[in-house]
Order: sequence, then structure tokens, then C-alpha cells
Amino acid sequence: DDFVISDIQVQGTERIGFETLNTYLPVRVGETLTLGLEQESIRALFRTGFFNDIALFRGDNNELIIQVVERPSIADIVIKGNRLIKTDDLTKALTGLGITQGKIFNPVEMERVILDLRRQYHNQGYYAAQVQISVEDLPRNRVALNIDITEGAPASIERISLVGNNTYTDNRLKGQMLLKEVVVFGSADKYSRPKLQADLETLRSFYLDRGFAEFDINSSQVALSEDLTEVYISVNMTEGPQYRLDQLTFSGSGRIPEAELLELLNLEAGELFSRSRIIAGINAIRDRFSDIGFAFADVDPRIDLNQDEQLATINFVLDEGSHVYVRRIEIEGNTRTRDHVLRREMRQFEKAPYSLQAVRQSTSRLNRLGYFSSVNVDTRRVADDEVDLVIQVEEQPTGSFTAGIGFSQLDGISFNLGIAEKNLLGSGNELELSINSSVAIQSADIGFTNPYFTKDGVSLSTGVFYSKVNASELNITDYTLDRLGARISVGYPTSELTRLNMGLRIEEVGVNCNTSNFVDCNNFVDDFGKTNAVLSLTGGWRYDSRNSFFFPTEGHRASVSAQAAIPGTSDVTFYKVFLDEAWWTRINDDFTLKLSASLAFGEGYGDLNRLPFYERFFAGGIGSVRGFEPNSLGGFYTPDEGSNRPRGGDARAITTAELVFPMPLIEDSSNIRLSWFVDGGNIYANLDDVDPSAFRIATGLGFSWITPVGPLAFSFSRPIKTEKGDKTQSFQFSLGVPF
Amino acid sequence: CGGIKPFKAPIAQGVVIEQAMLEELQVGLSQQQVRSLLGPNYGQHPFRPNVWDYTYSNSNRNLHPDAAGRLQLIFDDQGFLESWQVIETESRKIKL
Amino acid sequence: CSNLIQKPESQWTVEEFYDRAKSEFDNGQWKSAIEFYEKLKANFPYGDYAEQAYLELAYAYYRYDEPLSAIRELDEFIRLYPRHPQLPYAYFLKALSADSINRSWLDRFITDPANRDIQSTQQALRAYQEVIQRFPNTDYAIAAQQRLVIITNRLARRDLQVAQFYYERQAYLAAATRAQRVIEEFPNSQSSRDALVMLRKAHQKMGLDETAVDIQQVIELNR
Amino acid sequence: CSSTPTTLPEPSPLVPGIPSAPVTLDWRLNLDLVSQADGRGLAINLDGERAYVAASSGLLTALVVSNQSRYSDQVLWQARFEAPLISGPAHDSSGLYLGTAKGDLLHIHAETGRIIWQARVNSEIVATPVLTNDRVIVRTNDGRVIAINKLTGETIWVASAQMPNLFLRGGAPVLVEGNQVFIGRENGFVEALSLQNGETIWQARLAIPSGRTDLERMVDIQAQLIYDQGRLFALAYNGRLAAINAQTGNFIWTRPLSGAKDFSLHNNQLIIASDDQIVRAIDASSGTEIWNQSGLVGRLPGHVNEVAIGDEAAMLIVDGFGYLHWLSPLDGRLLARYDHIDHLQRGRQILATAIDGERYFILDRNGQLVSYLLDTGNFPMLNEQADTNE
Repeated sequence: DDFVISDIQVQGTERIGFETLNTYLPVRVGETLTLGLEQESIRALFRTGFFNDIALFRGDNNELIIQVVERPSIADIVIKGNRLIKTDDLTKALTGLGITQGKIFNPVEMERVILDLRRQYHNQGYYAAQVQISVEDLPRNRVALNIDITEGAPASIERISLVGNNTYTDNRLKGQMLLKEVVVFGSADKYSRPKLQADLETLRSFYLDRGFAEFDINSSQVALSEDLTEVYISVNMTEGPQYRLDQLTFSGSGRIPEAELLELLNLEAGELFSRSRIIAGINAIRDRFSDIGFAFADVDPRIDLNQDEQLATINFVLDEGSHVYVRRIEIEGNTRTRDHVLRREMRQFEKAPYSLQAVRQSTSRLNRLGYFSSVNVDTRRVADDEVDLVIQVEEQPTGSFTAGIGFSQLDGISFNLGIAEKNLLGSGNELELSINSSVAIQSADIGFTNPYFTKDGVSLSTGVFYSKVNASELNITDYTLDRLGARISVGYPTSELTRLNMGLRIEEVGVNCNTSNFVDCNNFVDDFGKTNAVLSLTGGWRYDSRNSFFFPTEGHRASVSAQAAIPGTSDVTFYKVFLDEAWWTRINDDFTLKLSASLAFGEGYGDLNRLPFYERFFAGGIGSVRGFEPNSLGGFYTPDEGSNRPRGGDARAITTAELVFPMPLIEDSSNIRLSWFVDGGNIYANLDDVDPSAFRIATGLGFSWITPVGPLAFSFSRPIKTEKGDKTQSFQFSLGVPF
Repeated sequence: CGGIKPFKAPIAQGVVIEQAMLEELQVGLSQQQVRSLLGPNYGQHPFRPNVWDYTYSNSNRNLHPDAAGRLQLIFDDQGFLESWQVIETESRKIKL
Repeated sequence: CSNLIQKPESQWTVEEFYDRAKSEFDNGQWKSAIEFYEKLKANFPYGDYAEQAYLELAYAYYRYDEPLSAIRELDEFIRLYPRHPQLPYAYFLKALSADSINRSWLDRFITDPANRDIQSTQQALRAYQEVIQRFPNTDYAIAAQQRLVIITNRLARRDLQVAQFYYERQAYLAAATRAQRVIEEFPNSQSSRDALVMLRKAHQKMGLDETAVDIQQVIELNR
Repeated sequence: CSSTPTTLPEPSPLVPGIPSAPVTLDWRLNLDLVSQADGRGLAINLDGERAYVAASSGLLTALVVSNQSRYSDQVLWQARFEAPLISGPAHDSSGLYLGTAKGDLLHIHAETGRIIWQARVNSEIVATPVLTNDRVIVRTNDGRVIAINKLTGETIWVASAQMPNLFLRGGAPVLVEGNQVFIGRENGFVEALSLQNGETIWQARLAIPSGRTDLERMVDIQAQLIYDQGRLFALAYNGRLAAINAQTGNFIWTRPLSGAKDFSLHNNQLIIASDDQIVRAIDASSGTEIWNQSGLVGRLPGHVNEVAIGDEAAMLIVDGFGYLHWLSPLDGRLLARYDHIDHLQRGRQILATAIDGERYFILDRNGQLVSYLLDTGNFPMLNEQADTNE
């Protein structure tokens, strides 16, 4: 006798809320409850696994009363006997099955839990493992689960039998494989199916890359000893004859001339057939097609093998497909950097033919900005001949920030603020600001650079600087400088990778020799007076093809720059020239070799023959020659010259060789690098005295880390070649100095 | 300061229409057939969907030198090609 | 609730967990509120309190500026209780959280969210549309409608900025298509008029003069 | 190839009050190490006064069976092959036959150890070759049964089967009876092939793989088949014990039992050490259990061999910890046991046994070949003991 449900009430629930139950109920208030619906409701509620017993009643005025007996909930899970797999890994597996504290206990699922836990062990090679679960009742309708595990011995590989390898010995082939018979540590002797598949693939490409074009693995077997603790792997193969290449022909699209195709293929008749070299050749051709807009071109090698002469002729069928166009370029992940700051680096435009070369150039330009820890341009196909480019970036800290209030007996309370931000508020502009003031020293240096002053990348950078030292407060230093000036410079891109820049710099330098007997200082003041204003021209040329700003693994950066005072505008006329060259190359996935050399020299002209003593070059410390005290190379003034400060020189030569690798043992080492370095260099009186045999050399371990506060670097070093009197320093560190 | 012209990145815009494609173009083709023959119709008139203008211009002359500058196609109301003409044979040069 | 201190948490009843979490929630201690709501959910996953805990926990995450965790909790709530009376609030809070991913305090003065992280703005757009479409005659729908106007204006402004970017670099076809997208997808946004002007200028530069004239007529039509 | 014995589980204690068997050590010989599971494929082959033993290191040794003298004149000759020997030696008047892990069948001259011919079968030969008057029948690891001409080494016929992803190492040699070749496969099938041409006569399925992982789906018929008056007895791992009509392949009776160790037939009773480590006697005509002995549970009881004690018979079972156990075939009572371990302090696992009257040969995991003599005269007789036992 059906009836219209006026209301739904639930009796007997302790832990299950009405809404939870209501979700599974196939009936609603207001519907008529038929016999069919009643059965279906009971079945639906049983399927939830929450209840031991369910009964439906009809209330006095047609309410639907649901009476249930809840199953106990799990109060505690105790796991014993597990050594190999940690308890919380097992608990995670149990959570995956819905077996956690607080959840409803369903005895039917215990069988599945035992199977799954045992499978956790089987995957690790513990084939003989056993799992038992005992359930213990607790008050208030709760239960405790006791899971005890007997792990048994792990199955290790007893023998790998290779059948049919006539040309290469067992040891040679087994050397290539991940799975090993005897192993000192690690788990290479534990069988795993993926590792075996990988090994079979390794054997296949080992043979296919050495001329065995018809090599085939007939079958492979994995067997267990009866007590399930020893694994026997056998691989049965047929080598087939060893082939050499015969003629190579092309058919299909004629868009690329054959000579160029052969050069891209980089294969000649007579060399051994090698699958990987053929694939490399095909990719080179495909990339060439992508460069001219055919992004989905296909190159299909038709190989036919002449068995008796053991020669392989290949006909490459070129199917260029249709021109491919870029419909839209989107940017993801730029939570701080503005859209146009990325888009202006792109060499690929929307509604234009797709060019792989342009996309590659854009990716390395974005990497060179230094704003992102990772840049990935995802090419998504939206039609046969259209793609969307999605630039996926991960932003990283792009500046350093130091602020502080200090006190020292020397110059009383001091306050300093330092900001260096390469991507100010995501605008792509660069700001450098440092202000500090104390009783003795007040200085400020503000610089602003806009890399895209014009839309084609002409950059403009300006800056003012001021520093005033009132010498009476600082009685110990031998001389102090007061500086006031401004600089402006414009940068031109002269090609995809090279830039030219020119600028002006006006500066007034006040020299005050505090102690009476600092000879160089007094001579300078006698000749040129205390303060001199200098107007000088700055200029330079730079080539930069690095594939990333902070830790490049490929590329080359060379620069020539000079600064020369304009004659006639001041007595203190001198020039300085800087030559820098750095080169990175990838040795393997982790290791990168960096070689760099720099030469700086200068000279006075007109009345001045040597650089003013305060403009000389110094070397030593992080950023030049690690392992020696900062600025200590090139000797010191003697006491009778009235100072003990480093002397400096008019020429500086530095070279570095560095092996850079990511920090081991941590997964995300994207902004941390270790390096083993050999630094060498020295300071010379002038350019002609530069002679590398007088280099000071040190080697050691460097560490660099891009932190939110700024780039942090420190190094432990040991001098190799030093002279008497050099001041070495094994531990050095710097914060905020871009490396 | 200094009259050197700065380097400007090459730019290209539009769809490359080659002579081979024009040979296969004939009145009566459906919009879909024209689309797969010539390429995406980026130059479709914003308010008159049956007027398509294929244009191509670039700053680097040796890339696709034989691409047509402008091709206009008119479709009838049922969407079949009524008439077409190459308005500019030479692709337009973008002066950077 | 003094007696709570003596009893170790493992013996707390669901009411005790809820009271503690609610008191933290009421005086804005989002971090500890989150902690106790998570414990309540872990120990009593099915009760009536669990249902309420999901919503309040999501709000706590939202106010604690962890929008992604808020969205995760709300998705779980929607999956578990598809017929719950509080469903409209859950969808609306989810939209608010998505909207707050791209928020920054500088937006009121200098920076413009239109040129940043468009992905989360589109996610917010979809979430607001879902609120309006699922629960049309609730006041959440009205609030969602207002936010929708701001979001669509932002998306339109972004496309127009990109069109401007390409126009300055003589990529006129790209500029025209981006402008056209503003007119088609955000017809009544503030930027649609400027988009029409951009569309005409781009077609003039491409030498498609008749089309430019047609566009000019459309501009005058809805001046 | 040296292999350290794997860490086995702790053995359960021995049943107290069982006398030690009157066994004396005759001689002991050091061969190379043998890996555990390959030992199943190796056999000590006796032909009256000589024994031939192969080791998986490639060393084949021929030695004089009964001789009290020192090592030197014990060994007749030794031959070393570069491929590991993992099956055989099989022996008859035409010489010795051995299977290697490099997929070759070697026919060796019994007097000198020289190779007569070598046949390439392109997969490891895992079971001891079976010899008939004109051909050698071998089983390979990739599921093929190959008949090879004894004189020339050429293949006569090949019967292949699909191998599961994971199965038990090695396998029992085929059983030749009249014109039929019976084989228990790794996929749970018993097959009868024609000795002439290898055609399949009939197939019977003893076990169906169930479960999700390869390990749970293993259903090898690993134990040696037994033929008796037209009946074929087979035991499957994770499967059943069955009596099969050898002509038709129909089941006479089957009974759920899982095991991988060889069993033996003694006056119409099958004596089996199954997976649950309980030794049972099953009536060969009806499949009903007659007695069971659970004294060896936890001691990994292995193959069951029938041995002669004077004119009586007893059942010898070697366990996984180096003990030999003699059981009475009447009621399964443990008659006596002998600890192979204490003589050598090291030989834990016994890999192969061969019994020739009172002489017992044991090849163990550490490469020791030992020959014991059993003084059947004062072996604790079966009947006297029967009544006094509790």
C-alpha cells in the first residue's frame, strides 16, 4: 500500500548525520513510496557499508521512519612486524582503502585489505610475506584492528641468463642493465617489472645502434625458486646480421634542397646502421621543417635490408603536412610579472606562421631575464594547422633587500637600507637603491634601468650617487673620499644576441688625506688639489647566448667596455678598459663546466700618467679570486708610505674554471648549486707587467643559493699557489652580490 | 646619441597563400573546403562573415617570397564560394 | 569550557571539538580554528557536525588567505552532500576563493590585475557563472552578478591591452583578432567601444579600407 | 656462480623421541657451489658403479660409487664447460646428456667427458633430459618441448606453449610411457603429446589462475607426474591433485591440494608433502585421505622418495634445514631422522638426493656431495615400533 512521504526521520544513528544518509536515499519528501522504491532504498543504504541492519516503517501521518543499526567505527589501528615498509607508509595505503581511524568498520573489506597490504610487499620483492588481521571489540560500538605482518626474506636476483648473444659477452651486456645479479648496496638485485622492461629496451637499442638492424628479443622469462626468495631472469635473443648503410634517398616534399637534407641527416653510406643516429637525423630534418612553418612535418624512414650483402638502404619519405599557424599566445603562472614583460621577449607572434626557431629563441630569452626558476612553452594543437602557445612560468625571487639599524663605538648609531630589485613590481624595470647614514658616513646610491625604453629593446639607465665622509669622526683610516655624481647610459640591441651601450658619467671627487704621512694621497692632493670634477664617456659591446640567467648550462657571454674621461674637462683624466669572457657547456645532466677570464686595465693621460690611487683595481675574495682576503692581491702599502691598505694596481687579470652541479640528496635544487672551482688571478702595476705565471691560485667548494632576501654565496677554499705575504682566507661569504 | 639603427626582431603576420593553392581554388567550394585548402581564415570580415581576406606581410623578405599579399573571397548565403581575386600579388613588406 | 583542558584530545566528543573550533573561528583565530576543524573531520567524519565543519573550515582557509585549500574543502563538501541546503553558499565561497588567488593589496593604487595570472581570473569567472546558473534566485546570485561584471571588464581590458601591444609592434592581424574577441565575448564591457576603435585602426593599417569603413559605421551606430 | 644462502625463516622444533637413523658417512667430495633452485634441475645419475654429478658452475664430475679410499681415486674424470650446467646429467649406454643456461644440449662421452655433439635450442634447458631408444626429449624455459635425435643432435619435433608472466623455476622432466609423452605445464595444464610427432593428444586443466598480481596467479604443475596402470597422477601449485585417465585425459578423481614438491606412489597410496607442510597419504583409486602427518610443519618438507629398508619400504623426506626423515608408509609415523648438518656444520640446504639400495647420495647448497651408508640391519623396524608408539 503505497503512500506519499510527508517527512523522513532516522532512528538509531550515532555517528552518521542525516545529510550523509539523505545523499544516498533514492526517495524524497513528497514522492509516493512504492514497494519497488522501498527495496531500492534498503539496497542503497546497505551499499553505503555503514549499517548492519536497516528497517523502514510508515509513521502515523505518513512519515518514512528509517531504523538502522550502525556498524562499529574503527578506533585504533595497530601494525606489528613491519621492518621494510614504514608504519606510516602502510597507514597511507590503508587510508587509500578508506580504512582510517573514525571510519566505519566493514568486515567484508578485510579480505581486500590483506590482499592490498601483501601486494605492497610483493611490489618490493618480498614475495613470501604474510598478513593477518584480528579485530578486537571496544566499548561504545568501536573496534581496534591488529595487523601483524611476517615479512620473510626479500627475493633477490640469483641469475640473469642471456641466450643467443654471440657477438657481445654476457658481462658486456649485463653491464648495461639496471638489474644486477650481485650488488654491494642498493636494490639493483631486486626484481621489478618496469626495470626489466627498461633493460630489454636497453639491450634492443644497444644492438640496434651497432648495426644489428634485425635484432629481436624472442622472449623473456621471470621465474621464482619454490621458497619465493630467488628470482631467475632469462632473455632469449636472435642477433641477426650486422648491417652497414648503403644509399640514402629522399622522396615527398622538395621544399628543402637535398644537399641540405643530407647534411642535416649526418649519415654516410658505409657506416654501421644505427637506430639512434637515424632518429637524430630525422629530428634534425623535422626541426628544419618546423623552422619554416611546417610544425607537424613527418619524416618516415623506409628501410630495406639486403641480407646477403648486409647492406641497408633507406628512403626517407618527407611529408611536410600543412603550414602551421599560431592562433593565440597565453601566459600562465605570472602571479607578479606583467603580461607584456613576457610577451615582449617572444620572437613568435599571434596570427603568424609557427617557427620552432622563434619559440626556442623566445624560451632562452625568457630564461635570460632571471625572473623565473622555470620557463616552459607548451605547444597545444587546436586544429590540423593551428597551435596555441602557453608560456608556463614559475616565478622566483628577483632581488635582495637589506635593512638595518646598527651601533658601533666608531661611528655611533647607523641606519642602512638596501634594495636591489630586477623586476620592480613585475614591471620588468630594475631599481638599485642603497642609503646609509651614520655619524661619520652618509651615502646614497639610486639607480633605475628600463630595459625596454623603446618597444624594440633600447634600454635607458640613469643613476645618482652621493657619499660624504666626515673624517674627524673616523680617526683610524688614512684617507676618505667624498663623491657626488650622476650617470646615464643607453643600450642598443645590434643583433639577436649582441648589444651596444654608450653613456655619460659626471663625478666630483673630494680627496681628504687624514693622516699627514700617506705619501700617495699627499702627492695627489699637491698635484691636483682636493676636489676634481670629471666628465667621462662610457661605452661597451656585449654578446650573450646563455640559456638561463642564474645557472646557465649552455652558452657564452663576452663583453668589452671602456670608460674614459673627456680631455679638457678636468686635470684628472684617465681611462679604464674591461674585457670579460665566460663560457658554459653541459657535461651531463647534472654537471656543467664554466670557464671564464677577465682583464681590466687603465692609465692616466695628459698630466696624469697612472690611475689615481683611489681608482686602482683590486682583486681577492668572492667575485674575483676566492681563497684570498678581499682586495688583498697585489701587495700592501709599506708603513713608511703611511698606510697599510692594499696597494691595488692599474691592471687586473682573473681566470676561473668551475664544475657546477645541483645540491645532491634534495629533490628541488632549482635555485641551489654547488661547484668545485679553481680561481686564479693577480693585480699588476700596469698592463705590460701582466704575466700569468705570477697568478695566485686557489681551489675549493662553492655554494650559491637564490634566497628571497637575495643571492647568497659562500665558499671553502684552499690556496694552491701563493707567495709569502699573501693573506689567504678559507671561508668567505657574500649576500646580495649577484653572482 | 649615435645614429646606429638598433636591431629589430623579424615579424610576420597572416597566412601564406602559394601559387599551388590558387590553382586548386575554384568557385563552388564550401567554406570548409576553402579553409582546409588555404589555411585558417584570420582575415574574416568582423561583421560580414561571408567576406574573407587572406593577407600576408613580413619584415624578412627571404621568408616565403612568393606568398600573395592579399586574396579576397566572397561566399554566397549558403556558404559556397561565389568569387575570389588576388588583390595584391606581392606580400607587403613591414618596415621595422 | 574549562573541563576540556584535563581530558586528552583523543577522548574529546564531537561537541567538544566543535565548540573549541567555533570559539577560535568566532574571534578570528583562523590558524587554530583550521587545526581543530581538521581534527573534528578526522575523528568524526560522518556526523552532522562534520557537514558544518567543512563550510566553516573553508571560510577559515579563505580568510587565512589559502584560497586553494578553501576550494579543496568546498569541492569535497559538494561531492559528499549534493543535496545540502547550504550548497549555494558553498559554490559562492568557492567563487570568492578563486577570485582572491590573484588579489594583491597594490591593485588599488598602482598595479592592474588585468595583466597578471589570467588563469585564476578565468577560474573565478566560471565559478561565478556556476553560482548564477545553479541558484538563480538567491542573493548569492546577485552578489556573483556584480563580481562577474568586474571580472569580465578585467578580461576585456586584458585582451585590449594585448591588442594594443601587438598594434604598437605592427602585428595588425593579431591586434584586430584580439580586439574582435573583446567585442564577441565581452560585448557590454567597458572596453568594447575602445576595442571597436582598435579594430578599425588595425584594418586601416592592413589596407582593408572597406572593412574599416564598415566598422566605423558600427562605431557610430552605438555611440 | 657463488651464491650466499638466503635468510630462511626459523625452523620449528623437531618432534621429540624419534631415534637417529644408523647412518655412517662413506665419503665426501667438494664440488662447486650450486644455486638453490637450479639444484632442482640437477640429478645425481647412477649406473651401477658410477655416479655423474653436474654443478651450475659448469663442472661435470664422474666418480666411483662405492669406494672407501681417499679422494684421488674417487673421481674418474672432471670436465668444465663455460656455460652453467642447470639440468641433467641423463645417462644411458650412448653417454651423458646435459642442458646449459646458454640454451645448448650437450651429448658427452661417458668415459672421457668429451663433447660428442652440441645442439642449440635457444632457451635454457630447465629439466633433466629424458632418453628413449632413438631420441632425447628436453623442456626449455620458454615453454617448448623438443625431441632431438640421439645420434645427430638434430631436432625431430617441437611442441610449444604460452608461458605465464611469473612461474616457478625449473620443472619436472617429461614422462614417457609407450607412445605418449606426458608433461605438466607452468600454466596449470597436463598435456599428452605423441612421442612420434609431438602432436597434442589431450589436455587437462588442473588449476585456473586467480588474483590480480602475477604472484597470486601462479599455477605451475611443478611436481613430477607419476604413471601407474593407465592412470596419471599430477599435482598443481595453487590448484588440485588429480588422477587422470592416461588415454583420454578425463579426470578419474580430483581433490583440492596445493603443492610443488615431488610425491611418490606406494602400494596404491600417494604420499605428498603439500604447501601447508603436512605430509598426507591419499588413496590412488578414490582420492580419499588415509593418514596425515603434521610433525614436519614449519620444517619445509621437500620431495618424497620411496626407499628400501631390507625387504620393507619406508618414505624418505628431506626438509629445508638439512634433516632426512624416514616415515612409515602404513600410518605416516616418523620412524627415524638424520641430521646431515652436524657432519659439515655448514650444509644447510639439501638440493638433490639419489638412493641406491643402502647408499644415499646428498648434494647440498655448499657444493658438498656426500655418500652415506644406511645400516638397514638395525633400522628401527616398522612393525615392532607400531604398537608401542603413543
